[in-house]
Amino acid sequence: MADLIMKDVAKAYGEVKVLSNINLDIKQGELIVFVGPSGCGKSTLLRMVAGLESITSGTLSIDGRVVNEVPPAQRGIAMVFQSYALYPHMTVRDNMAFALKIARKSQDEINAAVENAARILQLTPYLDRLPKALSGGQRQRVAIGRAIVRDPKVYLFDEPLSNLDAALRVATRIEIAQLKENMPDSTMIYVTHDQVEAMTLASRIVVLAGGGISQVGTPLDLYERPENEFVAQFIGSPAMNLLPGEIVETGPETVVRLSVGGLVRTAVPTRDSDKGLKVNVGARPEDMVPTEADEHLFEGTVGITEALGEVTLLYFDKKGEAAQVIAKLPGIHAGLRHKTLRLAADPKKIHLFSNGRSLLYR
Amino acid sequence: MLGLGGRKSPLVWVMHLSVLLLVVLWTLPTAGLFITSLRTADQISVSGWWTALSSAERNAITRTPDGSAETQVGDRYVIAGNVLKNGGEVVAFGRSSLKPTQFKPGEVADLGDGITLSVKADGSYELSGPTKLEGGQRIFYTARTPPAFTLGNYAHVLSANGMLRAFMNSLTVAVPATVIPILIAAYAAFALAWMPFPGRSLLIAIIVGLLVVPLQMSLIPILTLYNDIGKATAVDAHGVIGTLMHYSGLGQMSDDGTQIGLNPKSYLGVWLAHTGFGLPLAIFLLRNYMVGLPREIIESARVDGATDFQIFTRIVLPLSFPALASFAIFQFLWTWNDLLVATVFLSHQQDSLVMTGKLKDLLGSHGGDWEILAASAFISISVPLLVFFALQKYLVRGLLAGSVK
Amino acid sequence: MLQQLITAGLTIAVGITAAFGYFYGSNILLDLIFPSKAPGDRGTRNIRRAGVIRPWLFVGPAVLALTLYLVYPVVDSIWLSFHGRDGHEFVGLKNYIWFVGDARIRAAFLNNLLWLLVVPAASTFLGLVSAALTDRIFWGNLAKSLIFMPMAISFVGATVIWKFVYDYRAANQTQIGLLNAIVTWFGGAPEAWITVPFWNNFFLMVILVWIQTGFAMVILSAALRGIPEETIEAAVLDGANGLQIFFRIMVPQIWSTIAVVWTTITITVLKVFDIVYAMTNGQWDTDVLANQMYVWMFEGGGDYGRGATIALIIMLLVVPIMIWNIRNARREMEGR
Amino acid sequence: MFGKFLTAVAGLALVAGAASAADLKFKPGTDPQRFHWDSYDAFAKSHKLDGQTLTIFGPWRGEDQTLFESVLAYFEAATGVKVNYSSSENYEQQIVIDTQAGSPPNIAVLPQPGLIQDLASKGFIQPLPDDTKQWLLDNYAAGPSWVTLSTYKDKTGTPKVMAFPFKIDLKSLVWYSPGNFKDAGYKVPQTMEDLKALTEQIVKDGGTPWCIGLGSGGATGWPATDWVEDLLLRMQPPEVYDGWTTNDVKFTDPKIVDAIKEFGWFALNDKFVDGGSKAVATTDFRDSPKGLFTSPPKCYLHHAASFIPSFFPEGTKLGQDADFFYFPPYASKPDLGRPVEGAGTLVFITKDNPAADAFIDFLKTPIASEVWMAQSSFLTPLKTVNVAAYANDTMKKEGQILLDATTFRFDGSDLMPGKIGAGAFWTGMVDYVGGMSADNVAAEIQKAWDGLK
Repeated sequence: MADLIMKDVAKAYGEVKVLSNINLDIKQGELIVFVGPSGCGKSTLLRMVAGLESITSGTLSIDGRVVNEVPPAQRGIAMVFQSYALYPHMTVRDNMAFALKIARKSQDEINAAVENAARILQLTPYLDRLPKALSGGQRQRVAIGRAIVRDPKVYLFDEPLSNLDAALRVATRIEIAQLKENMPDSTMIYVTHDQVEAMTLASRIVVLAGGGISQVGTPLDLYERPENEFVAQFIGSPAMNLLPGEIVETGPETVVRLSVGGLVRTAVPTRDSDKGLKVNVGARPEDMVPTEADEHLFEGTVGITEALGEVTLLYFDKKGEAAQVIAKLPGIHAGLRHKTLRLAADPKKIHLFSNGRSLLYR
Repeated sequence: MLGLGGRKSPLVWVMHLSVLLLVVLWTLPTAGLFITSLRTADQISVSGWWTALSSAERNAITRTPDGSAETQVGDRYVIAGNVLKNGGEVVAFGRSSLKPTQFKPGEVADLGDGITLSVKADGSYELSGPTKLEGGQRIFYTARTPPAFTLGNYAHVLSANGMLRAFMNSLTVAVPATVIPILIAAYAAFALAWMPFPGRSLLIAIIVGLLVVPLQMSLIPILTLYNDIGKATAVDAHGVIGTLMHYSGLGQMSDDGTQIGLNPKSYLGVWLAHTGFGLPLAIFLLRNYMVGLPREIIESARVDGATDFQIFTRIVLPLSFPALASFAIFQFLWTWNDLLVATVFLSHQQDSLVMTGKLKDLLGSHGGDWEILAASAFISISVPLLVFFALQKYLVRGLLAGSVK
Repeated sequence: MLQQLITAGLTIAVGITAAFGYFYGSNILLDLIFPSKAPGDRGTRNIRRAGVIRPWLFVGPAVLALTLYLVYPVVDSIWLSFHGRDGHEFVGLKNYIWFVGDARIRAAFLNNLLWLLVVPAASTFLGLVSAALTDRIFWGNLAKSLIFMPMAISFVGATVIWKFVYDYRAANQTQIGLLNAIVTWFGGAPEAWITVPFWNNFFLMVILVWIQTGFAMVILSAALRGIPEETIEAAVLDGANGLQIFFRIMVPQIWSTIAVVWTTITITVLKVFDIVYAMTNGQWDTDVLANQMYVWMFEGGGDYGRGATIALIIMLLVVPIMIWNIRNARREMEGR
Repeated sequence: MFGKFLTAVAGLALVAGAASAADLKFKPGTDPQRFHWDSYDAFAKSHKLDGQTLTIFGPWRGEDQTLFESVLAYFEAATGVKVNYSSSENYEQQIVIDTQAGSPPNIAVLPQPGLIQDLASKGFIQPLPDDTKQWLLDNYAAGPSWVTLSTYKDKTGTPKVMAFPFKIDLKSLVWYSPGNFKDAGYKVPQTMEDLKALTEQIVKDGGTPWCIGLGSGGATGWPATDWVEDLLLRMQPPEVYDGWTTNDVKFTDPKIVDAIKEFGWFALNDKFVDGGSKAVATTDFRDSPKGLFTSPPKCYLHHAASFIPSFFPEGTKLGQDADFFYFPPYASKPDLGRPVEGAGTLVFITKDNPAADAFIDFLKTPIASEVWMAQSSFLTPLKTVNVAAYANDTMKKEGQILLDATTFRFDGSDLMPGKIGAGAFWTGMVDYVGGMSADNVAAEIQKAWDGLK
């Protein structure tokens, strides 16, 4: 029902184009996460959905109705702001009731909705406090409660967790996930720059970069089959290693000679004409395994190691112009520092990019 | 805050001392006025107000009554009395303006023809002579008087005829002339800060420019306009509208009593004039404040379905309370202390005189009575001060409530 | 008296209700004309139309009042400035030529520049200092009230107060002016302060600074409280001392408020003539343009042409501040 | 119901108002040796204007207002007219605004002929009836002087009698304390030469002869213009004075500069003035006469107009504690006679109605003057009044000077255009006592005057 469709949506401030060619089809019940580096326009896009920014061109429709000119309140959306944007002069109860009062709902209806939301968010004891008497997490819950109370078709979250500390962030993240679980029919759009949030919450992720959509897909899609170097590096932590090289063998499996010296085989199929093509070989740190074999992806001296308990991160000394290579080994590996290590990876987990785009998607 | 990190006592002392210095500098002139208002005109003109607390030595002249007041004591005719009316002590006296301190108290001065004058330290004097006295003799004396204060100046000002009326008139002028411009300015400031519309920045520019229009420039054009309106609205004085206008005080009867038009000199006119003159600054200050409100709060309200009108009344207005309160104080002070606008746009009849006008009146046609000026200045600032102290509490509270960001 | 009470109460109530009523009523009316709840596109269109009109409902009364009470007189003055003293005879640029050539006006102009430099700077600075200091001591509110007090005193009252400060008596007499009393107490010779050339300007300016500091303090104090504590704490950790924190961390953060205060006081300076009028009437070379305007406009039957010319020049003087403020406003708008 | 209530309230207010109007200071018919009640009765009989209203705007406030209102009470009682008198601190400015904006009072009263001329030439003043000129010639001492003062050019430039002089102040007076004179053995000087000699004598005796204060807020400087005018009248024929007020004789004319310098002889000598010449410009004119009455006296002489006793210390008895003498003429110029400088208020009609005409008629009756004379601070050149009505001997003496005057001249600075008489002239005098040379001062004032043409 509550489908949200963006068609050729673009945004420009005068001459400056901020967003262009945004085409997106959001189904009811999805939790879509917009991610991207700061300045990529993800918040702007969200605000365009909310109706707080005008749409320069293209159409935005919710439930099959073009809403480009519809004021925010009538789009059936609710929004949770990064700074919570609680009304400082109203109690928690009044904050949550505000929208309903504006809509002239009956007092009983308002009370029921507010109390219901408060119960879901465990805010009942705080209903008569002013926002300044609440902690950051509580404020955030009030902001969410304010959205729930309105029972919107679409929830919009604008980096809702970025003002919270790490522990609270995780806890609130799970709360949001549960909230979604309890409201399977509601559509949510969630903006964040934190890819962990994106991966854990999203039913689909929209990666925005350079004023356009870089890739849309389920979290695992993006993880396993990034369309381009940007998505490949943006999703996953630490970012995917990219090593320049040249295709030396084509076919259903491709062999690439790396400029740093290694030779690597991947499951990516290539055409004959690709021989000699300059490519970037992508391998996620967690896919790298130490090897004694000749055929290796990379050989280098371990600079710094970070032992995180369940895994150990190895940062190899840089070689020439190439980017630093990082490997993530399961378990604890003490004493690898200053050792020279040879690494290989499962050919199925190796990506090939040419001119920034994955060869898989040609 | 500045003293964070231990070792703060010297800095704190410097801070307290400098505030004290500022406060003293800022209150000293007013304190002087206050003390002056408690002194008599003569005291004011001979000694500084800071000497009011010490006993003063001062030269004075008095005159004995004429011969009809004399009594006969033995073979001498005597006129007696006391030069001091309010206590004190005589330290010297004289009989001539050339030597006003010639004699010590108790000494006897020879005035010739057997007439003698003596003044005692307690001020009692005795003029005596062998024949009937003419009296009217001047006595020069130097008296040391203890500090004395009087409420006479205040009594004089407050008891002036029509002062209560003037007070009411001032309130009638000042309250709406404060509320109306704030209301109008708040709406305009909100639109200029948060509602996009074509020509907005031009309008802001014009308003900043209008800040500087001297109101003296507006007096004649506006009053002319008012008079024209009064003539244009003239209706039959005994009709329904005419009667209404008459009793509401809005109307002004024509000379022959048959027509009545809107009175060019009515409270409405003054309010609107004050509104017009106060608006640029009100809009300027309020817009500046409102622009600083967190944008997400307003957007949030918009998403919550509030119309612009609701956003304004339910969100922006309560959050702008500190700015509204401060401007209210300023505007009230201006309208309360204003004389020019009130005299031009209200008739100068006694019954519509405002406080400032009344106080000016008290000074007499030649002015210069400092004791009256001082007392009346204090009476006239009492109301604004009261307003300030009353609103200050809200001002601070409002500031704290508004600082959630 | 009873009638007066009733009329006063009624007029106050009517005046205020009418003002409220307009805004409430007009908005309801607008919503009735363009109902947003109308089905489909019409509702959307109505909302857009109402959105175009609504800002003008909000600024409407203000625009109307400003036009009537300020713009119209300004236009009138522009017209008058090309006419003779009774406002009828066209004289072309004669008044402007007179303005440029007149020695008294030139002196007033130069004095005005001095006022414009000194008074806003001094008031804002003292206001800032007192705001910063009083925010930090336990008797700060009391101190604030006392510093604010001159603001509540009318200009007439203020001049009386300062006459008791500047009063001059000959050397062999008791001084009743505070300043001369202090000077003579230290063994100096009394001085007729308001007649001392050049410096007397400053003695007059002190009065306005004395009045305006409270205004600056109240507004700046509100701004200072809005500064996030963290920035100050960060500066403390960075090893900044009190003064450095104040001038390098706090002042830059409230710069826009300082600009507002500065602008407001500058404009007050341009308009205020009461102080000069009452203290010296421009004698002993203390004239300012606002006083000259008043004198030419009203004294001796008035010369509307020249009075209007001076008023317009005073307005022109504010153009730079206006441009500055517009640029500030534009920057704010871009920043969002 | 509510309407009735309002009417009742209004009625109450009216009753309260009427009660005060009925208070007549002197009951008609009493004290016939001092008052011409017959003129009051005759006026009342011929002017019946019940229910009409008259608005008057004038310069009198405070005590003077009370006095004027006591006179108005007789007019109200005689005619039945309801008079609304009002004034304002800045009445000169107020009348300009009101006439210009089209809401003038019926009657206005102003002390500045220059300003009246200005209003007349803008067409804001109604001419008085044609017989007024003859009436002034017949009834006012030095009549022609008063006719000149009452005549103004209208919009078309035609001279017409437009203002009625009522309530005159005498300038040309020197105030002193008879007791102090007696103590020091000084005699009242009969000639200007004697006055100057007395000035020097006082200095020789160790005293200070003069108290001079020019301070008057925005009007600082005006007392000096009175000095210069008085001296000019005694140094030059009246024609020079008349020419000077119209600028036919320039300010830079040596005759004028000499008069300024003569004032300088008194004011610029540190020994002649209390506080030294520096104090002259800053001392308030209202404070300056107080020096006569201090112990020991700060000064012996004070040049001021007849209204100055209002500023004497409380309890000062005129005639006993304070007295005046006529500012004497030069023995060397006997042909100039005994010129008198004065000032006063002029009444004119700014919005005609029968009550306004009646009011002008009322001012012509002796009783209108006598009621005020019998209280205080009112002088008149009207020959028909009973001088016995004057409240005290000092006033009677002043009135006599007015009646005896061979030449009467109105305050020159009030006759000049406002920008000069109430502007450049004041400033010039302040500059002069501040040390600028008389020639430069005269040149500055003349330049300002040229700038007006």
